[in-house]
Amino acid sequence: MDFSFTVEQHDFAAAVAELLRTHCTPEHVRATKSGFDRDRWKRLADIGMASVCVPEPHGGLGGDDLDLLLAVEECGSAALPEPVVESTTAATALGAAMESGARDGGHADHAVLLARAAEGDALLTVSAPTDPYVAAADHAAALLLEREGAWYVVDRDRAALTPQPSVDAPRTLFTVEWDSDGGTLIARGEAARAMSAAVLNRGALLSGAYLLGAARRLIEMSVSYAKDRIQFGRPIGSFQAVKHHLADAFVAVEFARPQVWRAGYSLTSGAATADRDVSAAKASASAAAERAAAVALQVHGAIGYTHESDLHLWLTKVWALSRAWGNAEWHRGRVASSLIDQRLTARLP
Amino acid sequence: MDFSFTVEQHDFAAAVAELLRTHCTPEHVRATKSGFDRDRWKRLADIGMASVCVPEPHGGLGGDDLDLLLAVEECGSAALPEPVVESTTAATALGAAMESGARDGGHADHAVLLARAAEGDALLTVSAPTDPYVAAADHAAALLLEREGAWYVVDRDRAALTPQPSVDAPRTLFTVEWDSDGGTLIARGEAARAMSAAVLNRGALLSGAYLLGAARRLIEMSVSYAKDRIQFGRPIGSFQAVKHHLADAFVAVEFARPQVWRAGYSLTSGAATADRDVSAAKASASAAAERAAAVALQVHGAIGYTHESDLHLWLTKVWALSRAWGNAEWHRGRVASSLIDQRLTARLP
Amino acid sequence: MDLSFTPSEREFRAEVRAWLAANVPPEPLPSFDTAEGFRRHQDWEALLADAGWSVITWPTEYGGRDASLMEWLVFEEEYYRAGAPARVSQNGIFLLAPSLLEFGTEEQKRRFLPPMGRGEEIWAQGWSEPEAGSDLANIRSRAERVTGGWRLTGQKIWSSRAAFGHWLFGIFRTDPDSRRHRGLTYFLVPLDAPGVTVRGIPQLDGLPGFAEVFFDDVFVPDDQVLGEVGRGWYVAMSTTGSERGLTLRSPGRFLATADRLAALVSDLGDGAAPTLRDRAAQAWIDADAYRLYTFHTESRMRAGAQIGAESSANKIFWSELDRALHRIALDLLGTRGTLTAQAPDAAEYGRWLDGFLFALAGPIYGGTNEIQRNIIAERVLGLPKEA
Amino acid sequence: MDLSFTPSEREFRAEVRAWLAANVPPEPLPSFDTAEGFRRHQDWEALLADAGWSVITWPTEYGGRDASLMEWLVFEEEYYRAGAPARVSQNGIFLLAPSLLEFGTEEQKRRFLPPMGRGEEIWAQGWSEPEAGSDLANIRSRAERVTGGWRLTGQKIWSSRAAFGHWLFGIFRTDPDSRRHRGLTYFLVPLDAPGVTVRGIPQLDGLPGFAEVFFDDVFVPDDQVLGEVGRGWYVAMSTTGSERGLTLRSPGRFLATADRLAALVSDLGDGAAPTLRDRAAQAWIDADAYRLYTFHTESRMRAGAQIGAESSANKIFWSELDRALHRIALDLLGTRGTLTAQAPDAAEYGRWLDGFLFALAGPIYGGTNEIQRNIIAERVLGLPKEA
Repeated sequence: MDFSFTVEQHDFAAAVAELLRTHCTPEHVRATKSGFDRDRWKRLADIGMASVCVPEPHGGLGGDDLDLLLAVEECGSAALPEPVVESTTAATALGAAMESGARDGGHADHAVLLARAAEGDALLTVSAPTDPYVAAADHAAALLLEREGAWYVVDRDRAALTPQPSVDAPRTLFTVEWDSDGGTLIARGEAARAMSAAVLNRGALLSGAYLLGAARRLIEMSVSYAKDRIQFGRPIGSFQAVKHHLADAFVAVEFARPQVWRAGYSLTSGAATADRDVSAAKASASAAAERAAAVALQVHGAIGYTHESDLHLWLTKVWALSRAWGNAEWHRGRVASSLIDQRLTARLP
Repeated sequence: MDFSFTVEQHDFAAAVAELLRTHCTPEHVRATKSGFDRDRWKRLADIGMASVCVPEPHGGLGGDDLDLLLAVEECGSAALPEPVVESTTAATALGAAMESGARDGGHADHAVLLARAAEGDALLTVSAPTDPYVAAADHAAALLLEREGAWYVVDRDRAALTPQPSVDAPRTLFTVEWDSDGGTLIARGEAARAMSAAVLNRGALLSGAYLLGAARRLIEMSVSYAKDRIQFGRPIGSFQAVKHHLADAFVAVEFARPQVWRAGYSLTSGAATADRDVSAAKASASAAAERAAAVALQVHGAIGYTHESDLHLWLTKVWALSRAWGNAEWHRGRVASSLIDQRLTARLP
Repeated sequence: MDLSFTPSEREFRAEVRAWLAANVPPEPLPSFDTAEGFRRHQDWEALLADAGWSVITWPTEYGGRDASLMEWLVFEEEYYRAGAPARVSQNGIFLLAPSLLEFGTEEQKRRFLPPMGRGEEIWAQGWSEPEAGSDLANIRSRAERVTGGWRLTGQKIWSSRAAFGHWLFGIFRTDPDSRRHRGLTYFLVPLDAPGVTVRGIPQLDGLPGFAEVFFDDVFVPDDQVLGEVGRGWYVAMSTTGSERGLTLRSPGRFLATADRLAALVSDLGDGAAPTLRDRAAQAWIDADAYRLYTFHTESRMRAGAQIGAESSANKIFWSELDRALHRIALDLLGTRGTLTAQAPDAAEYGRWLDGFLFALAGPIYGGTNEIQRNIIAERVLGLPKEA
Repeated sequence: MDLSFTPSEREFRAEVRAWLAANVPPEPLPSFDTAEGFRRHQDWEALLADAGWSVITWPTEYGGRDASLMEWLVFEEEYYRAGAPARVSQNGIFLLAPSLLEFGTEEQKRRFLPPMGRGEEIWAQGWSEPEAGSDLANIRSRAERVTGGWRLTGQKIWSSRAAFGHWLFGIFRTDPDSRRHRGLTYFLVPLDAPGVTVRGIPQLDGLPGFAEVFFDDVFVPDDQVLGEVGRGWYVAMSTTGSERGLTLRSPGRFLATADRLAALVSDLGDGAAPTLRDRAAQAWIDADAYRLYTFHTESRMRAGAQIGAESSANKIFWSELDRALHRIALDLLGTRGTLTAQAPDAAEYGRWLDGFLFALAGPIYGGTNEIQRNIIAERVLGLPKEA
C-alpha cells in the first residue's frame, strides 16, 4: 500500500503551479472575462497539461488520471478560468474512442483534432451526463456530445449555441442544438454506455480535484485575512468562533483529499467500486468546498461580497463546480444505491 | 391574536412547579426507582394534574390541552418520573369515549375508573400508535390498547406484561399480551380511527411540552456549571465555543416553544392543520431537546456521564421522550407528506 | 390563547391583498442598484405612498396610518406573498424613522419623514467604517464644532443605497478625546453637500450595492443633528432593542420563500431527492416557527414586555433559515440552479441564485451571528464576558 | 500510488481472520466494569497473548511480533469485524507502552511489558484531576522526595479501569514551586500500595467505568519513575504526536460499525426513511474516508514525515463520525433503539444504544474537540492565540 505520488507527478504539479503563479494571478483571472486565454492555455499545454491523458500515438503522454490530480488541484488553487476539467475529460474520451476505433482504422480528422488538442491548439469539450449544459463550447473546436445512447464528435461550427450565463461568468455554459449529420459517430451501444460512465466519472473526479485546490486557497486567504483584521482590539483570528469555523473547514478538505486520490486510483485500475468511489469523492469534495466558501465569506464579512476583493474568483468557482458533474446530493444517492440496494460494501483498498 | 395563557393556566403551572420543588427534587427523582411514587402522584392529582382533561361529569375539570401545556413543561423541568404524558392522554381518550358513549349509556366500570384516575387513585396508560411498547403498564390499573382497528380498556390484571427496560429506567416499558375477552371495547370503526389520531397527537404534543421543560433545565444546569468550572485559568463559560453552543441550544428551545403552544391550540380548536402542527411541534421539540442534551454533556465533560451528577436524570428523559410518540424523523415525514404530497401549505393562524 | 385574527385584521389583510394584486408590476423591476432600477423603485414607492401603504405604522400626520404592529406583520406577509418590489426606502423607513420619531424635533420630523415615506428622498446608512465593521464603537470619522453647525471628516463604508441615494444618516465622533461608545453624535447629511464623495463598490453581480462615502470638511448645520450631541450611540441603538429587532426581517419574507420552496418540491415530483424533500419540510417548519415566535413576541409586547435578546435570537434564526431555504432550492435544481436570471433556461428559477447570494450575507450584516451568540450567552444566559 | 495490500499483508489478514473466527466468544462477554466481566476479559487477553495477537507491534522479546503499523491497522480491522471483545488492557498497551518503550529502562520494560501484554496486570490511567480536566497542566497531586523514592499525595479522577485494575500510571508534581507543564514526573504506582484508595464512580449504566484514586503518602521507589524526574509532561506527551494520534482509535472500529449500519438500513428496507438512508450513506463514506486518511498518514510516516496536527484532525473526525453512526441507527430504530441490551426485544439492536452513549463521550475525552480545533487553528493554520 503506497498512498503517494511519483516524483514525476509531483514535479508536474509543481511546474503547473509555477506557471500559474506567473500567468494566472488574480489580476490575470479577472482579465480573462471570456473564460479562455489562448496564450495561457498554450503555455499549459506546452508543459503537458492538455496531453497527459492523450494516447502516445496521438501526440499525448499516455498517462492516466493519477498523473493529473495534483496538477488539477493546483489549477483550482489558482482559480484557473480555462475548462481544464471538461477539456481533459473530452480528450481522454476521444483518445479512448480512437484507441478502440484504431482496430477499425479510426477517423483521420479525429486524429488531427486530438493531436491539436494535445498541443493546446484546439480545445475540446464534452457534455456532462448529469448536466443539460456544455461548458466552454464557445471556445472549443469540437464538442463530444451524447444523443440517444450514442456519442458523436461535433464541430463547433456545426452546432448552434445558446448562452446560459451562470454564477461563474467565465465558465461559459450553453445549450447546444445540432443536426445529426453535423456530427461523427464515435461510440454506440455498449461502447457508448461505457463512454458515458467514463466521462461522468472522470469529470466528477477532476472537478473534485479542482474543488480541493479552490477550497484550500479559500482557507489560506481567510486565515491570512483573520490574522490581519483587527476588531474589538484584537485580530479576529484570535476569536474561538473564527478559529473553529476555519479548523472545521480545514478538516473537511483534508479528509476529502485522500478520497479524491483513491477515486483516481479506482478509475485508473478499473476497480469494481469505481463508480461508488468517484461519487464518494465528489460528494465529499463538493461539501468541503461549499463549507470553505461559506466560512471564507463569514470570516471576510462584507468585503468578501465585493468585486474588489479577490475572494469571489474562488467563491464562484466553488458554487459552479460543486454542482456541475453531479452535486453532493446526487453523488451521495449513487453511493447509497450501491451500498444499500446492491449491498456492495466491499472497499478499495 | 393572543399568544398568551390565562392567569388560571399560569397559576396552575406555578402550583405544579411549587409542588415539584418540594416533592420532586433530584434526590426524590433518584429515589423513585420504580418510576412511580403514589404519594407524589396523589399530591399532583390533588391540585388537578390528573383531572384537567377529564370531563366534568366524570369528576374532572373539563379543561383542554392548553390548560396543561405549561404545567407539563414544569414536569419536564423537574424530570418528573411519573408518566404524565401517557396517563393524561389515556384519561382524555377514555373521557372522550365516555362522552360519545354516554349517548348509548356508557359503561359504569369506566366511569368509576375515570373518576378514580381523576383523583389520582388509579393510573391509566395507553399504547402510542407509533410505538410497540406501553409505558408504565406495571403501575396502571387499566390500559387503553388498540387491536385490529378497535380500542379497548384492558384491566392490568388481565394483561401479561413483558418488561422491556430502556435507557430511561424509571420509564418502564412493556410489551403487552391480552385475550380479547379481557378487554372492553370502547371504540371501533371511524370512532376508533379518530381515537388513534387523537391519542397520537395528544401524546406527541404533551411529550413535546415535557421535552421543552427538560431542555430548559439542561441549559440552566449547563450555564450554572460553566460559570463555576475553571479551566485554563478562567470559567469555561467565558470561552466562545461554550457560549455559542449554549446560545444555539437556547435559540432552538425558544423557537420550539411557540410551535408546541400552537399545536395545542390547533388540537383544541380542531383545526384542519392539527396533524401537521403537532408533528412540526414534536419534531422541533425533540430536536431542540436532543441538542440541549448534547451540549449539556459537552459542557459538563466526564462528570455528565456519572451517576453522581444529576444531569443524567434529564438526559435519559430526553433520549427516551424525543423518540417516544414518533421521533423527529417520523414527524418531519408527516409534515412533508402534508406539505408536499397534499400541497397543504395553509397556516394556522 | 386565541390564535385567530380579529375581523378588522382580516379585513385589513383582504384590503392589502386586493390592492397588491391590482398594482404589483407583473415583471420584476430592474435592480435598484442600477440608475434605471433605482428610479423605477422610487416610482413604486410613490405609488405605495399614494395609496397609503408605504409606511403604515407611522402617525397619519407624516404619511402613515397609525397601523398596529400586527397589521404591519400582516401587511408584510401579503407584500412578500404578492412578490412586490424590494423596498428601496428600507434604510430610511426601518432604521432611521424609528429614531427620528423618538428623538427628532417636530421640525425634523416634518422635514424628513414625508419625503422619506414617499420615496422622494432615499436614505443611505453610514454606520460602518473600514476599521469599524462588526465593532461599530471603533468609529473614527469625526465632527468638529464650527459656527452654526459641524464639519465632518472621515470615511464610511458598506453604505447601502448611497450610490444613487440622497441623504445619509450616521454617527461621528464629536468629542475627540472620547473612546468607544461615548462622544458620538448622530448626523443627517445630504449626499450632495460640498465635500461629500460617493464611490460605489461593485458586488459579486458587478452592481454597486454598497458605497464608500468620503467626508472632506463637510458642513452640517445644527438642525441636522438627531438627538443630543454626544449621545449618538444611544440614539442609534435605542431602537434596536425595541421593535427594530422584530421588524428588521419580518416573517413574511421567509414564509413566501418557504411556500415557493414547497411548491418547487411538489412540482419536481419524483425529480426531488427524498432527502431534499425532508430538508424542505424542515425549512418550511422553521419559517412557520419564525412567524409563531414573532406573534408570540408581539403578544408579549402588547402585554407590556420589553424586547431584549429576542432580536439576537431572531437574527440568528432568520439568517440561517434564509440560507437553508435557498441552499435547498439550489440543491434541488442542480446545475440549473447556478444560472443567472438572464439565462434563457433560468425561467422563474433564476431568483433562487440571487436569493442564495443575498442570503449568504445574512449571518454577516446587522451584527454577525457570532456577535449575536455572544449577546445571548452573556445577556440572557448570564455567562461571563471573555477575558 | 498503489492501493493494494502486499502478499504478506494479505496473508497476515487471512491468518488473523482465521484465528479470530475460531476463537472469538460467540456471546458478548459481560462488561469489564463488573468483577466477573473484568476477569473474563483478562482471560481473553491471555488467550490472545498465547496466540501472539495481544500486542503485535511490540518487539518479540516483550511478547510482540514486531508487526508494522500497516499490519496493526489490518489486525484492528479484522478484530472489530469479528466483533471481538473490547480490550481491557487498552490503557496500558496503547497509552503507557509507547512511553515505556521509548523512555523506560531495560529493567522497567522487562518488568512491566510482558504481564501487561498477557493481561495479567491491568493498568489504569491517572491523568485528570478534579481541577485538571481538559487543562491537564493544572496538576496539583504532588510527590515529595524521600529516601529511595517518593511519597505521593493527591487525587486523580476519571481513571478508567482503576476499579478492578492493578497499576496506575500518571504524572505528579515533583517540584512544588513549578507551574503548568514544568516540574512534573511520570510515576508507575501499584493500586494496592499502602495509602492508595480507589473509589469507583458509577456511570449512566450504574457501572464504575471510572474511578477516583486517592493518594495518601504513598511510597513509590525510584525504579517506578518513568523517564527523567521533572520531565513527566514530555514523557506523557511525546508519544501523542507520533503513532498514538493514529492508534488511539483505529479505523477498524468505525468500519465495522458503518457496515453494520448499512446492513441495518438494507434489512429495514422500506422501513428506513429515505433521509436516514442518505445519512447512513454519508456516515459510511466518512468511515471510509477516515480509513483512507489513516492509510495516507501511514504512507507519509513511512516516508519519514512527522505526525503533527493529524492527530487533532483525527480526533475531531472520528468522534463526530462515531456519534453520527450511532445516532442514525437510533433514529432508524425509533423507540426500539432506546431499549437496553437486557430487553427481550432489543435482540442484536441493544448494542446501538450502548454505542450511542459511549460515542457521546467521544467529543469530550482525550482533549475536547474544542481544544483540538484550537490546536489546528493555532499550530497548523497559524492563527493567533487567544488574548
